[in-house]
Formats: sequence, structure tokens, C-alpha cells
Amino acid sequence: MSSPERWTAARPDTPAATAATPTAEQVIAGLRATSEGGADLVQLLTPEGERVTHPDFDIDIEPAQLRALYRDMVLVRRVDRESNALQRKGELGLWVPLLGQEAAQVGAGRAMKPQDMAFPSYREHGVAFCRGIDPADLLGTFRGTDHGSWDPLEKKFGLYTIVIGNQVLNATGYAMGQRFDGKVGNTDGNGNHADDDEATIVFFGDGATSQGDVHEGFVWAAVYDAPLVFFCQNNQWAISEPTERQSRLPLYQRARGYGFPGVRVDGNDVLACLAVTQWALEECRRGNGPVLIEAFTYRMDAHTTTDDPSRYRLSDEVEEWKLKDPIERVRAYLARNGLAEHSFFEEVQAESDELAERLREACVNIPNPPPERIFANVYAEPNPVLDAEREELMSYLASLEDVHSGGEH
Amino acid sequence: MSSPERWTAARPDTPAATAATPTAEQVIAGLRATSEGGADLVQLLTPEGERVTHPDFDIDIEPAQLRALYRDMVLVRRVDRESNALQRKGELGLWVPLLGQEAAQVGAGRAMKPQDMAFPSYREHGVAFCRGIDPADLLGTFRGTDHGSWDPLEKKFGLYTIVIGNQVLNATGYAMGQRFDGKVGNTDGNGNHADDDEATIVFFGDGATSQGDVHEGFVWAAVYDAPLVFFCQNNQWAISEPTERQSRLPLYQRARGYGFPGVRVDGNDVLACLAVTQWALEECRRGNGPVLIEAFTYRMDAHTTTDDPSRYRLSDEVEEWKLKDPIERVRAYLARNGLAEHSFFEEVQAESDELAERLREACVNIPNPPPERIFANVYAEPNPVLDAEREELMSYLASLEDVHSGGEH
Amino acid sequence: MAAPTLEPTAKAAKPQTITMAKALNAGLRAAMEADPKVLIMGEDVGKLGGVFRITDGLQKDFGEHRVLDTPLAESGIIGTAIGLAIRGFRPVCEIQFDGFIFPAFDQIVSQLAKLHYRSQGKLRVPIVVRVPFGGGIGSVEHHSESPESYFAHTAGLRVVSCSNPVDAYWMIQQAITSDDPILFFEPKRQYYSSKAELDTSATPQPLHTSRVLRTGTHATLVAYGPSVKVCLDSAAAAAEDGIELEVIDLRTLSPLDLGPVYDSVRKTGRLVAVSESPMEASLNSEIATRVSQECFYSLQAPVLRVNGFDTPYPPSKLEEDFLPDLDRVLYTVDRSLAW
Amino acid sequence: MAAPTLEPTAKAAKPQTITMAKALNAGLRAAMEADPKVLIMGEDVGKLGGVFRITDGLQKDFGEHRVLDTPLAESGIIGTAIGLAIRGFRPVCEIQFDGFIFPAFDQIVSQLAKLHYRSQGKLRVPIVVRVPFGGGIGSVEHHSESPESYFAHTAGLRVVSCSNPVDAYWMIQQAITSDDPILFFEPKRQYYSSKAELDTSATPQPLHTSRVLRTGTHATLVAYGPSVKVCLDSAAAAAEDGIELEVIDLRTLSPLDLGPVYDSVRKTGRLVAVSESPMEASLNSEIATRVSQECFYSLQAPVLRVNGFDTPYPPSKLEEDFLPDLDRVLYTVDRSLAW
Ligand SMILES: Cc1ncc(C[n+]2csc(CCOP(=O)(O)OP(=O)(O)O)c2C)c(N)n1
Ligand SMILES: Cc1ncc(C[n+]2csc(CCOP(=O)(O)OP(=O)(O)O)c2C)c(N)n1
Ligand SMILES: [Mg+2]
Ligand SMILES: [Mg+2]
Repeated sequence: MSSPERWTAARPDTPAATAATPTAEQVIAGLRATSEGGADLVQLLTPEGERVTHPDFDIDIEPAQLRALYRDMVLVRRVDRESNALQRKGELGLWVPLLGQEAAQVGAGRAMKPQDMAFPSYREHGVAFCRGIDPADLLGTFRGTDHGSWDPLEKKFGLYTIVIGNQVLNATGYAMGQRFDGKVGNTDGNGNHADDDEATIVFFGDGATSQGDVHEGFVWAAVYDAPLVFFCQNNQWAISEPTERQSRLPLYQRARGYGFPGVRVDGNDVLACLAVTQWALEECRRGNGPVLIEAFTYRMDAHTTTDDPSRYRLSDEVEEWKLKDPIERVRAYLARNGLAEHSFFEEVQAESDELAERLREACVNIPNPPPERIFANVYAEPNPVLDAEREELMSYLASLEDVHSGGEH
Repeated sequence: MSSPERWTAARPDTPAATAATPTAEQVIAGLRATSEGGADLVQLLTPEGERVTHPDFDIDIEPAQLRALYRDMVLVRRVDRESNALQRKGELGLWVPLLGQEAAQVGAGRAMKPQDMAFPSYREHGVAFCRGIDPADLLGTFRGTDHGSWDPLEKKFGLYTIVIGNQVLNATGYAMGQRFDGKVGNTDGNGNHADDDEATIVFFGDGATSQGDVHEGFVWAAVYDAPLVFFCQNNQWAISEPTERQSRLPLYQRARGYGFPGVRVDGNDVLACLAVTQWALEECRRGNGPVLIEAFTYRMDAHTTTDDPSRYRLSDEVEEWKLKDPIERVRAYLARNGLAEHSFFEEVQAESDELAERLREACVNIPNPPPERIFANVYAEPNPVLDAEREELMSYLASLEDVHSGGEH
Repeated sequence: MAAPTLEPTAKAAKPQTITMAKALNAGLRAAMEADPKVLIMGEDVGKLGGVFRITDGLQKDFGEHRVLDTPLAESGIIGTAIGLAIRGFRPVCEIQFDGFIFPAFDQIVSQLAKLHYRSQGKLRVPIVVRVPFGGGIGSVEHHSESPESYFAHTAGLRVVSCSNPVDAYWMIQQAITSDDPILFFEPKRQYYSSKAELDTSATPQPLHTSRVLRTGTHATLVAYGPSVKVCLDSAAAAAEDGIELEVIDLRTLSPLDLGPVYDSVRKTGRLVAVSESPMEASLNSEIATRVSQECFYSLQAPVLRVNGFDTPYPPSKLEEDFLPDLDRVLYTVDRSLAW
Repeated sequence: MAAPTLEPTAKAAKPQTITMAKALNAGLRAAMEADPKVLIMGEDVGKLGGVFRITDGLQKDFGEHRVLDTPLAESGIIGTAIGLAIRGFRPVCEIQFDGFIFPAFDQIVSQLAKLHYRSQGKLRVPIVVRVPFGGGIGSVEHHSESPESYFAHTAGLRVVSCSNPVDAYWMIQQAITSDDPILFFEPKRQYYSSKAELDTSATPQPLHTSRVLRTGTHATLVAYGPSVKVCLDSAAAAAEDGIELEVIDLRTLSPLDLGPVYDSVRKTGRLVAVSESPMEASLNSEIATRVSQECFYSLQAPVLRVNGFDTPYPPSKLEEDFLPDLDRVLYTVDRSLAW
């Protein structure tokens, strides 16, 4: 006996992960699987720019707010494209493009309250933007001048984390701390929800869901009722590996096994991402966390500037997703419904040009760190052994000229 | 919005894991939670020894087979009690009791075909017995003379694994290998299922479910359709921590998030354990793996001989479970239905006395390993550096007398 | 035990005799009373008080939100402790046994050790990871290991080990107040056998300093944790044969405080380094290398090492031959003297 | 590059010039053709051919069941490889970058290194773990580390590192045929810069042996992996100043083959050990310790070490000062000569 009702069976639209060289049907099925979110997908703005309603996650939004979201996405995309270009010019050693994921990141970023904390992976330039981090401050890591330059506590935005999954446990601990600090589930004098309650949101990818640390984060957050939103950007690819290398099921269903909500949202629909993340963060602030959100989106560019996607994915797939562009649908909706003047779009365009210009400027002017920096902040307290190593390097550097002249030899 | 239908909500009978000092209601709820398996519990023989049917997992069983299962459980329990006594007498450094888990282990062990592979944790003495391992061969590890003495490939029973969770990934790889070797989903000439197809079963506890390795095993097994049965013995405790420290949900529901079956079986009902595990292994051999089984049972004794359960659990709980004894219900059923003579029970008793005697004998006669053993089999191939260390120890040991006399000083 | 002769407690008011286990428990309690941000996390550290009872009674007195019985996963323990530290807490994590720290290795090496550096000092992760370590307890596999060298090799971590109740009491408190992550190695087989008089009014010596426990002229023994007692016993035995051995307790494994060792070797000309850990690329290798450099002209014999062998920890019936003991130490001292 | 002068290829028939990347790819291909039980596992090793293209084309030619694109989790990669090895396969696992091996540390230390010992030889786990390691590629954090000492400190593992295409081609095949688990460290920054003539008909030297690459009389340089080229360049530069440096490529890090180093130091009286890894409790500590013992009376100066510093790997703009280079090696040689 083995009936699908009894437990969650693999979706018909997810091809068997062990499929050898795929058949034509499977290729098409695969295309559909990565381009359609399925029945449970939460969407409020269609790719064609039509506003649709949703029974659970609808949202009232002012035209001004929608224009602001549009502006955010345009600026974020410009930052991404400009940084990509800077890498091509040799000004950056590496860049990690977010192209295509603007809606997921701006929707999530704008759903946060100032007191909420975010823990990013390494692709969350859009969330960083929403947290008020100057895009120029993102570049040091990719230029090789620092490992992260902003103050994570001041900006409430953690440093980029490269080891897949690590930040999920760190975010879980931070969220546990919010609860231990009594910042969850409070009410004010009139019995209304206190508006200084806090939540945490952690970002990771579809590939990351396979890591033990992500599972342990799910376990801890559930057991400690942590006010934590697990925000998984399923951009369909982990470098060259499609999502079915990681799971039989749609990733939002992973939450079922832990006993907390899992929601799949159209990650290219900034409205839906905003609505679902606002709801999830509020659930957490009220003490009903954790919550898993799978933002169903697509990595339109290479994994990083060193990657060559043509080796592992079909251009048809990329073409499919171009039709679902997160910015275009908002532009269409704003324009069609007369919610934005032509001048508005021009202003945003001009603003993004300025931003790009500033970014180029800032990038080439990032000072190279001095050699002493190698030893700075390894420890918070004195370490004589390390001090000796620093002195050794310093005296060596001072002596370099002589060595070069080779006089001694 | 937040409706339980949308996702699996915490069961009402599992108290909030973050509950501080529990209320009386919670204590009672807790008692119920750990003594009742809930609606989905698969049971074929009630604690009172009544045979009940089950729509999915019923099984035809000969009286002789049932008597054999009874015998297995009695002998396994005797091995456990005798070994526990040997530790008390100082003949073993440690013992890990299985008392109370006989049905889960004998049911699972007897469901295996000769060609199936098992990967144990450290408490699976009952499974070892079913795999034909001489109970005396289990003792070396606990006496400190070896780290495991049987041949895992010959017995198709891995060595005990102490690092929680590790063996789950190793078992997953082995099961992947069975598939790669073409030992899964075959049919004979007449289109019947080939009877030399293979499966693997891996044993772990409730606490182990929190480990990243167990999650990664779930991910790999699902993605590679591995013929693997995840057999979780939920004995309600991870040393001093109750299961709600590990999960909000009943553990068998964890499988829902991965897209393979999860079944909760009465772990004190040897018939149900046999039926469910036979089904699960067959599913795997046919290529429908993996499957998760949660055997709902209870650790009647201490975690190990060094543990003191009185520090963390109520004796009422233990009393509750005494009423569900896995052996008693079979004895009652056999006797009441005239399926076994009084002489049968006496024979089994006598046999267990002999076994105990043999075990005592064997234990005290296990030879101490020679010092060279420290260096034996660290590597399969020569290692001169290690050879030098061995020589050093040997010449030192040879010189010991002189050193003692201290003449040189 | 050397403790009674230790400076700090010499001027003891009404000193009490306590075990290392009790000293650690008292030190943890004092730290939790001193700072409400101090948390204790780990497996079975609550109701049970830990399998060694080091945290006995703390959950009862400080509550479930200060003493956390965590789910069973070490990466989760360290990973969430890091988040709690970023939030402003000072978690003290217990790893149940030395052999079970490895699931947490990635969080320790990739995050715990690097966050302060990565953030240019903006993030502090003042976490203490308590590890009962070492052998000689007749236990099963993974319960008797000495993994300290892995962490001494890891930049960004501090590593210390106590060898007696008095140090245990003070060092755990000093470690908890440190703003750097610290691996704290406790010689588990001495939890209850090691007793000493503790004067809680004494002034402890700084955490990251080693200490001469016994002075001698013929050769120097350097050790830490469980091997310190072995060295003291060896020195006592050697003295009966007229051999005066100087014994130094390292106490701090990273950063190393080798000044006293250099001074001693310049005097004795001979050094034997003792540790239970495997030998290859270990702390004893580092000590030997540095002493060979610093005391190049003073050494009358090469630095000799007495270590556990480069094998997995053997079945416990063999640990007597595996572990450095008085005989093997004196045998090696003889080799050094005969060089 | 030293390779063209290496013995094995001297008598080359029609040798072809290839990069280290291509040599590894050819070696893997040869091993897979020789034994159907050889599997390749890892992240992106299939269609993509690995981020460094070391497994390029292998999945296409050998199929998805011989070259596995695994889920994204290193513990899973090593843990399942162990099960496959127990089943009779010979998995070759790729860890994408040095800094990502730590999630697998527990499976490597607790299972991979111990199964043969635990089973008294009944279980063999012939697994090769390929690790592109070392810095100098201008990358972001965790992509330039040198974790080899952790594994040299772990009993039950073998550790090797290649420094040129010819060794790469032979050593990967020798490692795959070994019945012990082997950590195989590849100097990633030389994947494409290091070229040499490869004669596949030559007879390779045994895997666990070091090799003298250049003879000299004034001092000895010992290194492995990426630092070998640094040492050869240093020796060439020193020669112009009339300083003859002997250069030894360790090749095997566990077990160490220090015989040639002892012989060399007995001749030169001076040794400088070069490695990118942190210094504390590292392989260089072990080398210095053993040479200080074995060559106690021959050393005219203490063994000096040139290592990466005991800090996390710095932002890449600083790696030039962090990594041992020709200048720092020669500066240290001068210190040794001036001792
Ligand atoms: C532990 C670890 N293993 C491997 C890598 C190399 N790596 C970097 S990104 C990546 C794929 C991540 O995919 P996903 O989680 O989907 O995130 P995405 O890059 O698509 O945003 C891999 C394998 C890493 N950074 N960390
Ligand atoms: C990685 C690891 N951490 C901690 C331990 C110590 N330990 C041994 S058994 C145990 C509890 C295991 O509970 P469970 O998984 O439910 O299995 P059970 O002992 O109840 O059969 C713990 C924490 C261990 N062996 N391995
Ligand atoms: Mg992805
Ligand atoms: Mg249990």
C-alpha cells in the first residue's frame, strides 16, 4: 500500500531526480517545473501586470508605495549591472549577480521594520539596499579590500556569509535572543500588539536547503518558537545544479515536517513578496514563528562572474523567465492604471544613472588596506604571539629594499 | 491568516517545547504524549494481547513464527539483563540497555532478508541477534577489548556507531550502491519481483533526528531513490531530554517535507513492527524507497549503566509503560489462544538461562588485546612513521623493568 | 596535587577543599550571578546537570532560559550560540565529550573564529566552549580524545586547559568574561579525583599565562590538562633518585605563553613535552619548534615528546599503554639526560 | 616549473605539454577506465565539469551513475561516499574549495579515518577527497585556505599534495588505487599556470615519497603544493647571488617522508620550511621538530618557518603580503645563513 494522501508524494511536475539523460517530455516538464510555481503559488501581480487578489495574502497599497517599490527595484538592478560591469573592467575580483531576484529581495526588505534583523547569504544586495546600506559599501568584499564593511548591529543586516547554510543557525540564535529579551508577543496598555516587537529574517538559496545547518536551524527555531522567517530564494539553480538535485518536493513543503507554516510566493512579484513577508514577520513578532517562505524566482545571470551557465542550462529557460520580469510587470501596472507619470519613470532612470556614476567613482577610490590590517581584529583582546608575527612582517617589509638589491647575498 | 489545514500544525497533545516548569495539566499531557502513539499508530497486538486488524499493514503469521518472535524477544532481553549485570559486577565498563525495545528491534530484524544490510546505532543488540551475531561478540566493545568484532559485510550488520547520526549517511551511501549495482526493482523471467533485490535499514533514535547528518541522509536518499528504511526508535528520551526538545511534531511526520512515506508503528508490538518493516523493505527493494518508520516505544532502563534517570523522569511514566510490555502481550496472546504449550515457555526460559550462562563465561574469557593492537589496522597499507612509533613503544615496554628499578637515575 | 602549593591560595582565609567538578560548577554559578547575559547551553545540561554534573543545579536556580537543554546537534549548539552572542548574550556551551565536537567544527572554524575579524571588530562573539577531554576513564570510542591541537591551529580562537580545581574555578570565570571565543578543555578523568583547597577571595593569575609548578635543574617537563599531574608525579619519583625536574603547566594553549619554558630550558638544557593528543602536527610540535629556536644554544638534547600515538584512541583495555604515564615520562627524561 | 627536469619524464616517448588541470582530468579518466568501481562525486562535477573543470567531460563519457552531481552538503558527500566504499565502490569526492571541507569534518575524522581501525581491517574505505587549496587567486573569503594540517594531525588518514602536472597525473591515480582514505590537496592557483611535458608511459615514483627537485649546499628549502614553485624560484634567484639552495618537494604530508630532508640538512646545516598554512601547530611545526631531533648536531641554525600568518585569510588585496613569496623566503634564508 502506498497512497499519496497518506503522505506528501513527489509532485507529478517534478521529474525523478535520478532521471538519466532527459527525454523531450522531461525537458519540457523541467521547463514548466522551473517556470511555473504551481497551484499554491501566491501572486498579486501577474507577469502581464494585472492585479489579482489572494484569499489569504492580499494587501492594500498606495500608488506612492508601489512607485517606491518600483524605484527600489530599478536602482537595485542598476547597482547589480554596474557592479557586474566593474568586475568586467577588472575593478572587482568577483561579482554575484542578483539579476531577476529584485522583487524577492525588495519585497522582503521593505517588509521589515527598523528593529527587525536580517541575516543574508551573499547575493542579497537588494535587501542590503533596503536596510540603508550604501551600495558602495558592498564592493569592498568583491574588490578584496575587506570581508564586509558595514556595522551589522547598526544596520540590522548581518555580514555576507559565504559558507552555505551557516547563517541560518546564527540567525536562529539571534531570534532566540529576541525572545529571551522579551521582544516577542507583547501587547501595549490597550491590549494592542506592541509595535516594538522584533523578528529576524534569514536568506538562503534552494541549494542551501540540503545543508545540515539549515535543518538544525528549522529544528531549533521550531523548538524555541523563534521569531524567525526562513526566506528561501529558489532561483532554480545551485550553480549548475537544478532544484531537483536537492529535493523531490517543492521546497516550501519542507516546513510540513517541522510543524510550522511554509508558503510559496511568486518571487518575481514584489507585491506578493511584500505581503507574504509582512505577514510572516508579524506572525513571528506575535510569537507564532517560525515561518518558511519559498520565493519562486530565477537567477537570470550567471552564478557569479566566473560562471558559464551555457554549459548547463537551456537558453529557452532564460527566455521563458524574461517574460516574468519583476520590474516590467510593475511598470506596466503603474503605467496602464495611470499611477505614474512618464516623468516619474524618467526621474527614476536619471536617479539610477547618478547612482551608477557614484558607484563607479566609489569603487575605484576604495583605498587598499595597509599590511597591518592582516593582523587587525583577529582578537578583541591582546595576543602577544600574534603581535610578534605582525612585528616580524613589518620589519621584513621595511627590509625589503635591501633584500631586492640582494646586497647581502 | 494561519489555518492548520494549510500545513501541519503542532499536535494538541505535544506541549509547547518552551514550556517552563510544567503545569499539572502539562505533566499529564506529557505522560499521555509519551505513552500514547496517537491516531496514526499502527498496532496489530494490543498491550492486553488482543489481535487487532489494520487496513494497510495486516499480516498473516503462523503460530510457529509468532512463537519464534516470542523466543527472540525473551533471549534478547536476557542478553540485555545479563550484560547489564556483568557491568554491575565490573566485567564490562559500560552497557547500553535495550530493555523495552525488544519488539521494535526483533520486528525490524526479522523483517530483513539475508541480503539486506543494516546500519545500527549502539543500542541495537536485538537486531544484532537477528542478524546471527553471537551476543558474546557484542561485549568486547563494552569491556574495552575492541571497537567492534564481527564482520559487517559477512553479517550484513554494520559496526556500532556512537557519533549520533553518522551512520545514517553511511547507510544512505550503501543503499545508493545497492541501486547502482542493479539490485533494486528487478523482475524475474515471469515478471515477478526478483527475490534477490536488496534494501538497507538504518537505526537511530529520536534525539538523532535533530542532527544535520540525518537530514542530509533524508535528502540524499530521496534524491537518489535509495532503497533505505530509516528506522527511528522513538524511546521518548535522549538521555535526559524528552522528544519535545527535538521536535514539535510526531517524528514520523518529518518525512512529509521530503516526499517519502512516514509511518508510526507501536514499537512495543512485535507483529506491527514486523509487518510495517517488511512492507517498507519491500517498497525499497521494488524501487519505491526511501521510507521512514517511527517505532513508538520506551527506554525502560537508564540511558546507559552510568545514567541516573531518577534525576529527570517520573516513575509514573515508567509504570505506565510497564503495562505495554512487548513480551507480555505476545505471551498472553499465545497462551490465551492455545498457540503455545506451557512447556514451550519453560523451554524458552531454560534456553535463556543457558544463553546467560554462556554469556558470563564468554565475557570473563575475552582476552585482553596485546599492546601492538594499538597500532594494528590504522591503515590498510604500510606506514613507516607509525611503524617507528610501534617500535618505540615496544622497546620502551621491554625496558620498563629497568626504569622501575630506577637504576640509571 | 599541586594546587595547595599554588600562590593565589597561599593566603587563604577559610579555604574549602573541593573537587574540580565542584570548582567548575561554582565558577559557572559565580559567572551567571555576575552577569545576567551569561547562558549555559548544551545536551542534558539542565535537569540532569550534564553527564558529569558540572552544571548541576544551575537550571533549577537560574531557569530554563539561562540554562538550555538543546536539541541534539553540536553545529546547532555553536551556531545558535553565535547568534545569541551577536544579540548580546555570553553563551557557555558544553560539548558532552571531546569526540562530539566535530559536528560543530564548521561553525567553530568558519564563523566563531572569524566573525570578529570579518566584521573588523564590530561583532564580538564571547562564547566559551567547554570540552571535557582526555582519556583514562575506561570508556568507549569517541569519549577519550584530545582534539585541542585542531583549535590551537585555528586563528581567531583562544584555547586554555585547567589542571586543578583552583585554576578551574578562576579560569572558567576569566574565560567567560573574555570578549574572544575560547575553547575550554577540562581534564574529565580528574573531575572528581582532583581536589584542592579553594580560597575564593584570592586574586587569580591572568588567564593566558603558564606557570612553574615545581622547580628543578636537570630537565624541564611541560604539559597541560590531565598530563600535568603525570608530570608532577614523575618529578616526585625522579626526585627520589636525585633527579630534579622542573614542571610547567601551560594553562594557555593559544596563545602560548612559552616565556617560562624558555627560561627553564636555558637553565636545564633539556625539555620533555607531554600530552595525550596524537603527535603529528600537534601543540607539542609547536612547543618543540619554538623552544628549539629560542633555546638553540642552550639545548643539550633535542626536545623530546611524550604523546598519545598517531592512531585512533584504542579500546580502553589498551589505554594504559597508549597514554603518557610516569614510567614513559621518566623513560623519556632518561633518554634526554643520556643524549 | 621544475617538472620538465623530473626523472620520470626524462625518457619521454612523444611527451605532450599539458596543464595541471588537464593532467588531473587525464588521471581521473585513466582511473575510471581502469576500474568501473571508481566514482566521482561532488557539487557541480557533472555537466559543469567542476568549477575548475577538473572533471570536464567525465559525466558525458561515463554517465550519471559514475559522475554524481550531489546535493549541496559536504557531510553528505563524504558520509554517502563512505557507504558507497563499504559497498565496494571507490569514490573520488571533490570539495569545491578548501574552506568548504569543514561541514564534512566530522564524517572525515569520526568515520572515514577510523572505520578500518574500528573494524580491525574488515572494512576498507578507499576514498580520495580532492581539495583545491591555497591562495593567490584574488578570491573572496573561504576560497584560499590551507587546511592540510588538520588532516595530517588526524590518525587514519593519508595526505598528499602535488606541485606539478606530472605528479598530478600520477599521484591522483596512485591515490585512487590506495586502499586507505586519502586527502588530495591540489594547488588551485597553478591549475592552469603550471604546465609540463607528460609522458604517460613513464614509471611514476611511489606516492608516499618526497623528492629533491634541486640540489644545493648552503641551505635547504622544504615545501609542498603551491609553495614548491616559490621555493624553486627563490633558489634560482639565490643562485644568481652565488647561494646554492637545495629544494625538496614533500609530496606526502602524512605519512611524512623526511629522509631526504634529514640527508639534505646534514649536508647544508640549515632548513627553511615554507607553507601557506597558519603556523601554530602545523605541518611545518612537525617538520621543524623532527629535523631538530634527527639533525640535532648538524643544524647550524634553528629551523626557520615561512608560513601564512596565524590570522584568518585576509581580504585578497592583502594576500601578496600574507603568502610566502620569493622575497620572504630569501629574507628567511638570509636570517638562517646569518645565524
Ligand atoms: C559549504 C559550502 N559548500 C560549497 C560552496 C560553494 N558554493 C557557493 S554558492 C553555491 C551554490 C548555492 O546555491 P543556492 O543555495 O541555491 O544559492 P544561490 O547561489 O543560487 O543564490 C555553492 C555550491 C559554499 N559556498 N559553501
Ligand atoms: C554527536 C554526538 N553528540 C552527543 C553524543 C552523546 N550521546 C550519546 S547517546 C545520546 C542521546 C541519544 O538519544 P537518541 O538519539 O534518542 O538515542 P537513544 O540513546 O535514546 O537510543 C547523546 C546525546 C553522541 N554520542 N554523539
Ligand atoms: Mg539557487
Ligand atoms: Mg531516544
